[in-house]
Amino acid sequence: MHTPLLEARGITKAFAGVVAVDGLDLTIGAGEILALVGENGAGKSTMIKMVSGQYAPDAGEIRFEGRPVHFRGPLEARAAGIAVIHQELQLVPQMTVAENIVLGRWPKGRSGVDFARARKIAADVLPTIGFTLPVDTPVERLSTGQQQLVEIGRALAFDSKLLILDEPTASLSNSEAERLMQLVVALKARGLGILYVSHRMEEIFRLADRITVVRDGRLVGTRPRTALDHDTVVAMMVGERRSLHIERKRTAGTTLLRTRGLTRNGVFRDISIEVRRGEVVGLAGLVGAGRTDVARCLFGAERPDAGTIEIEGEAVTLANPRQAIARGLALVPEDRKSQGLVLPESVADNLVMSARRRVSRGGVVSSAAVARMVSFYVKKLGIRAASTANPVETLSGGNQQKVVLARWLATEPRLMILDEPTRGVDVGAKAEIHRVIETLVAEGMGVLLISSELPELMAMSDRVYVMRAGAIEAELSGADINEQTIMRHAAGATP
Amino acid sequence: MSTLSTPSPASARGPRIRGLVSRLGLLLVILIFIVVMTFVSPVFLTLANFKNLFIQSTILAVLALGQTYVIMTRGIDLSIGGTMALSSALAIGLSVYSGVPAPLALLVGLGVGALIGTINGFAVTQLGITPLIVTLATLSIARGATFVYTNGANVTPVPAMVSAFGRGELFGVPYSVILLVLLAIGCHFILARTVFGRSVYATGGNETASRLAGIPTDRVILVTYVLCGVLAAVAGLVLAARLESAGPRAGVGIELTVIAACVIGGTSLFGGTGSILGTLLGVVLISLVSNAINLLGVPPAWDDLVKGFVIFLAAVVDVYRRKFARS
Amino acid sequence: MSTLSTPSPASARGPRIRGLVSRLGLLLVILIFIVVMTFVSPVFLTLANFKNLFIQSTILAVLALGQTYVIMTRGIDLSIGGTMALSSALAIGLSVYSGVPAPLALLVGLGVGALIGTINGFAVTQLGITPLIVTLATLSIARGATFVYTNGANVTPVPAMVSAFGRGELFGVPYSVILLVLLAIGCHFILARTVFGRSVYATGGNETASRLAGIPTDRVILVTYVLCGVLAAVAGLVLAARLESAGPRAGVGIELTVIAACVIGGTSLFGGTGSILGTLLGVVLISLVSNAINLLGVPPAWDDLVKGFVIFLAAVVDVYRRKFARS
Amino acid sequence: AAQDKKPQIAVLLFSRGFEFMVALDQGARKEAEKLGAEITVLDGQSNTEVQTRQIEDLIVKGVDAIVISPNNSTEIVPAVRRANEAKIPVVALDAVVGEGADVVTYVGFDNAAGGKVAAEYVASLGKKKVLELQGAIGAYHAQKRGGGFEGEAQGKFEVLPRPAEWLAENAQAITADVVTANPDVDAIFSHNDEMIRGVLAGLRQIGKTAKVGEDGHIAVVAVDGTPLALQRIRDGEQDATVNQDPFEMGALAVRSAVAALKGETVPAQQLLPPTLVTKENVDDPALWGNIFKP
Ligand SMILES: Nc1ncnc2c1ncn2[C@@H]1O[C@H](COP(=O)(O)OP(=O)(O)OP(=O)(O)O)[C@@H](O)[C@H]1O
Ligand SMILES: Nc1ncnc2c1ncn2[C@@H]1O[C@H](COP(=O)(O)OP(=O)(O)OP(=O)(O)O)[C@@H](O)[C@H]1O
Ligand SMILES: O[C@@H]1[C@H](O)[C@H](O)CO[C@H]1O
Ligand SMILES: [Mg+2]
Ligand SMILES: [Mg+2]
Repeated sequence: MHTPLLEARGITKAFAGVVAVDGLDLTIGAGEILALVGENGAGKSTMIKMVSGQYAPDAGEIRFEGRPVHFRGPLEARAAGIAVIHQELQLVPQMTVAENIVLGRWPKGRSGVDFARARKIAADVLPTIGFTLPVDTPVERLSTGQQQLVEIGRALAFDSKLLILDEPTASLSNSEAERLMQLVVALKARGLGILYVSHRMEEIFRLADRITVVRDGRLVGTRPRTALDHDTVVAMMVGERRSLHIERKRTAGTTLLRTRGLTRNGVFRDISIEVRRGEVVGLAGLVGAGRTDVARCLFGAERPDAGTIEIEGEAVTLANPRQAIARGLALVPEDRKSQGLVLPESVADNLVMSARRRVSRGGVVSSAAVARMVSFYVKKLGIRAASTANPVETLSGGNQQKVVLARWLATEPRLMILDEPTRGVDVGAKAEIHRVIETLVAEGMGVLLISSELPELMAMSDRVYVMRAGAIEAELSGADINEQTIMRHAAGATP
Repeated sequence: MSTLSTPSPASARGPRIRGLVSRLGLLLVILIFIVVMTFVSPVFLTLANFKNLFIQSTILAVLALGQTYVIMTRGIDLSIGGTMALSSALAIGLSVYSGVPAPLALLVGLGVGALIGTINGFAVTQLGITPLIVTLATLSIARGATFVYTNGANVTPVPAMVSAFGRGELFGVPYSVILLVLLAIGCHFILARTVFGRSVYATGGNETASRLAGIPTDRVILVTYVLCGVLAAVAGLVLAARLESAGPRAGVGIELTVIAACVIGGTSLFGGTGSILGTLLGVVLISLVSNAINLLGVPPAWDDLVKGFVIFLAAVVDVYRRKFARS
Repeated sequence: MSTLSTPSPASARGPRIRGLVSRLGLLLVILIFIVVMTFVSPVFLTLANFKNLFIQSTILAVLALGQTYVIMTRGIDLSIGGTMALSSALAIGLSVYSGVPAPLALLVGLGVGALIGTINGFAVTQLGITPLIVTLATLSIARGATFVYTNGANVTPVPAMVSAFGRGELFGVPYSVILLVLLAIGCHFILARTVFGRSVYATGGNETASRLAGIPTDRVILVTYVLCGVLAAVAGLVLAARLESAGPRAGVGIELTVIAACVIGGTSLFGGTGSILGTLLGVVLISLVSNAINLLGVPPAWDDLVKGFVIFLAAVVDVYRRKFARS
Repeated sequence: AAQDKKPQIAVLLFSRGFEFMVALDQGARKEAEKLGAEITVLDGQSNTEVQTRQIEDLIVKGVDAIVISPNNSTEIVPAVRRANEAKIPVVALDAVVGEGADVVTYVGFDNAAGGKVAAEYVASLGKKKVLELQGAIGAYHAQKRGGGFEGEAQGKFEVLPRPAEWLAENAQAITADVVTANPDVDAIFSHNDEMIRGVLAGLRQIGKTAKVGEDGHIAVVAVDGTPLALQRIRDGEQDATVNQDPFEMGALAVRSAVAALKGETVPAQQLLPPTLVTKENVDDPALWGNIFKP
């Protein structure tokens, strides 16, 4: 075998006492896809940040194209040919799509930056990954999924030898994810080495040539994909064989939520849906179909222009989320960093945020009551944090998501709206979250589930509404809840 | 995000810890300052001088308490100097010129503070105007209204209860200092322990997430401005009690010093981070420097230079102490 | 990153558009102001008065150009007033007292601006101290140094080339106005069209993303402070030329007005948004108000009130116009 | 036709918020009314750049005469020169206009003499160590008053000068700190009466509340003769003030401007004499502080 493209040996990195990566080995060859898998907090992103020059390893050696490298910053890594699509989107919100694509590498013309060429670079690369919006749109106006595509476009716009993707499909819907995977395969064929991190097993098994499993920052093993199966990988990740099977015990009860003709001009129209006690209702659709906007509207975060909302038979006007919460609603928003969490605040503070009344008397917070509530939910959801007094931003993505879930469970809601609830969550944690949802639904809670991960949506939902371009296209139940049918309605393609 | 320093990627530690640690840094600077001054000036470490220090910190401290709340929510209140002047001139004026009973007149003074705060908060949350612009405008309006009302003259004499407050002491502690201590304890308690206080932290840390979590962020922000306005009125009245007259130029240019005290004390202009204790330490440092200049008789031309260097040094020491603490 | 995917309803549109639209709003306010003044004052709409307006805007505008860059990167520079004073006092002083040839002395003045800017930028990027504190300290230090150097007195007479600059005109356009126009065009071009300018936008919009994209964010920030310092020195020299003497109090308290001009003009204190054109419009509005007060003879007691209301009104009109534009 | 039009006179005060300045304003207005002149008063916000703009704008507006109380005597010169070029007569009020520009007359108060009078009075009380609270560093009045005071103090008593920027708030902390550090300070001289509000607050703060004539009293002397100062002298809180007469000063300035417009000759300098006000003469009904209404 000739020299691998990237070779990392004994890489170690610790943060203030927490060893994030512990003596990890990794090799990637040109034209090879290596999948890096592990639980939330296993150290995958940290490893990537070292390979791409963002952090310097505490110990270990990195060789790129056979030569030892010590990147002093991301610029050097990129100059060497390493492109990263980070788990946290790294875009400048106020700038246009085109300018984000050429960020830091502005094409220069005779008088300063050549914006025409920047637009052309963007316009050349973006359609190849299915992004069709004008390149002059400021990225802050894009949905998360669209922003993700811009990131990918940026990595592709300039030649790279090693492409690192850290959970690239987490914010993408099925068809976008599909397109991305085809792209990754095509890039591999062009001879790029690819390091692929994902919690979605079906992607891993479809793409990877080899799979490296890490646990608690340590290498568990690297095997060819063909030598592994799903259960084995999960077992390697979590360190034990665990049943992911969840028993379903559901009986749909009275109607919790009903909307009639709900419309927000230019965003969605004529949404009439119903959610009953004890059932999970899925909301499917492509990126930009308007599911998030419907959810925000149901939760009082936005006002509808027309239509009615009924909660347990009573017509309501929700002026703000507080009023929705008072009526027993909860919303787990799609982007936990910007909409879910107060990052610098502690895990405990984030957890009790919406249930503060329950842990206070006369407006004064009781620390004992907070501690009780926090430890209850930390245990219930298996939240992994060194201390609940630590800022929530120090937790891994999956654990952050669990904190958001815990916050809403603490309000003891009747109806939960979950917008991409397991985005970026590892398989074990995802199963735990599903189990929690299942228990609550069994107890009579209703759930409106938005998920771009079709397997999840199909597995969890009793009924599914499919949205396309701001309108409900179909209501499916029973055997109709299958990938072909959903996609047919979502994409509007007549077969 | 943190105290005297901008967030650097390396300092990913939590603001709580960061806040505490940086406060210790400031405490260190203050202690060193005290030790040096003790050697340099024989009167520095005397009861009499410390009493002076306390009294002279009062107004700055009262103003900084309210400002801390506002800055915590990513806001800023430049109007405090104008509020001080207008509320005290009106309160004293109503009782002196218009025969309004003193307690009622004082309430009106506080009401003026609340009103200006409400206008600020309303304009920020409901009209969506940048805090800096809103409060710069109300600063100018309040100051202008004071000039129109007083026509540039001092309002005097203050009612007996006001001058009694200004001169009175309890076991040797001036009333104004007792008032400050009570206000500081109250403000600390509210910020640290109540639902409202935690909402201030959350709103400053991430307004969108807080609103989605059911926190009435607009109301929280509004209340911080009202609180700041009322405390500015209190500061104005304390000043009037001290000077036994209200003047149209009360609090001219004080806003930057107040904001500096908050920021030196660890409150971030980008919201979500800060504490009353930190702010008070910031106030103490600033007051100490002025006191030292007065005691040592630093030549007039040199005092700005000294002040600037001490602030700079405090910031640098803080940074190095934090680097040290991290490793 | 928090703004990336959560545009709050009020700010859902892009900053480019927002910037432009809000500039139009400001333009509207300015136009209304001009129309009203034309009816109210016979001399307002005369060449002579507009010449005055231009001359009077120069110093504020030069300062605001530099400040715009700094604020764009989420920074703030309070030290400009001190820089104005120190650089002009030293430049004039060196040539008057120490016989240094005038061009060299002026260069030294600009060098002082660059030096203070470098210190600010270094402390912010390398020591990690909050801009507000750094520049408050250097403001105090620079002002103090000026007092020490001048001992509180004015430095005069200015060298002939300086007073010539102050009095000179080209085709009826004063040199200082020509200088401003050149500087404004330069600053606009750099910000809008060069790699450095785009790096300023990017750094202010998302520093982490920019660093990851290979932009030397620390260097970008440093350069904005240096630029701001040099422009403050230019403003100081223009002032000295105008007053035909340098004084230790040059630019006292000007920082808030400058920042207000930038913010009124659409530069966000939270970085990433702003433009030179907007800043200039902000400067124009502020200068117009002073001009109107002088022409109309607004009584002293009322002028703050008027200024405050105009700022407030401008902000409110802007908000409503934006709401209107959105629907 | 120009003759039947009322002459337009602009009065540019460097600041307001001093009762002294308000009285100047009133004195000027009253005289203008009497002489049938139209008057505009503007506030210079303690900033020469602002005053320069005001002069420029007034030239465009076409006023007939300008009365200016300059924030800074040197810095205002180019602006006054522009008024000279526009043939608008300028009267300097309260502080001089430096060399390089022409004024019709300087109407003011002999500040150096005022400082000297204060020092003589302090010396006559037998005081040995005096805290001097100065106005803004570099301000004309502050320099003259300080110079007059310190000159006369030579060999008689020790002076501790401290800048307080004309602000009562500053005066309070400085008084308390300096007297605490120097318990032998036995007199305080302030460059204006406004700052005495702070001086007394500072003295109360450290318990030095002995009144005039009582044991341990610290003598308090200032300049201006504001209503508050006269009240304090009556109450025994302040020993004396060096009076100037803003009503007459403002009136004289306007009178001089009108005279100049008529082509009459006006003396180059018209100084009002300082008078010492103590308990003896504090009730003199002619004192401006006994007449002033805001
Ligand atoms: N800057 C930091 N400071 C302190 N701890 C950190 C920091 N970054 C990561 N960690 C910790 O290091 C560990 C590894 O985190 P990392 O983000 O690499 O996990 P991950 O495998 O990418 O997880 P996920 O799948 O949830 O993204 C976690 O325990 C995390 O809390
Ligand atoms: N073609 C488009 N042009 C402009 N904006 C678009 C477009 N498509 C989507 N958007 C933006 O996305 C919003 C609707 O997407 P929304 O986030 O509600 O959809 P979603 O189905 O939840 O998708 P996602 O899975 O990305 O969250 C619109 O309000 C709009 O701002
Ligand atoms: O002469 C006056 C008074 O003394 C006043 O108190 C301060 O300003 C000066 O112009
Ligand atoms: Mg990760
Ligand atoms: Mg969505």
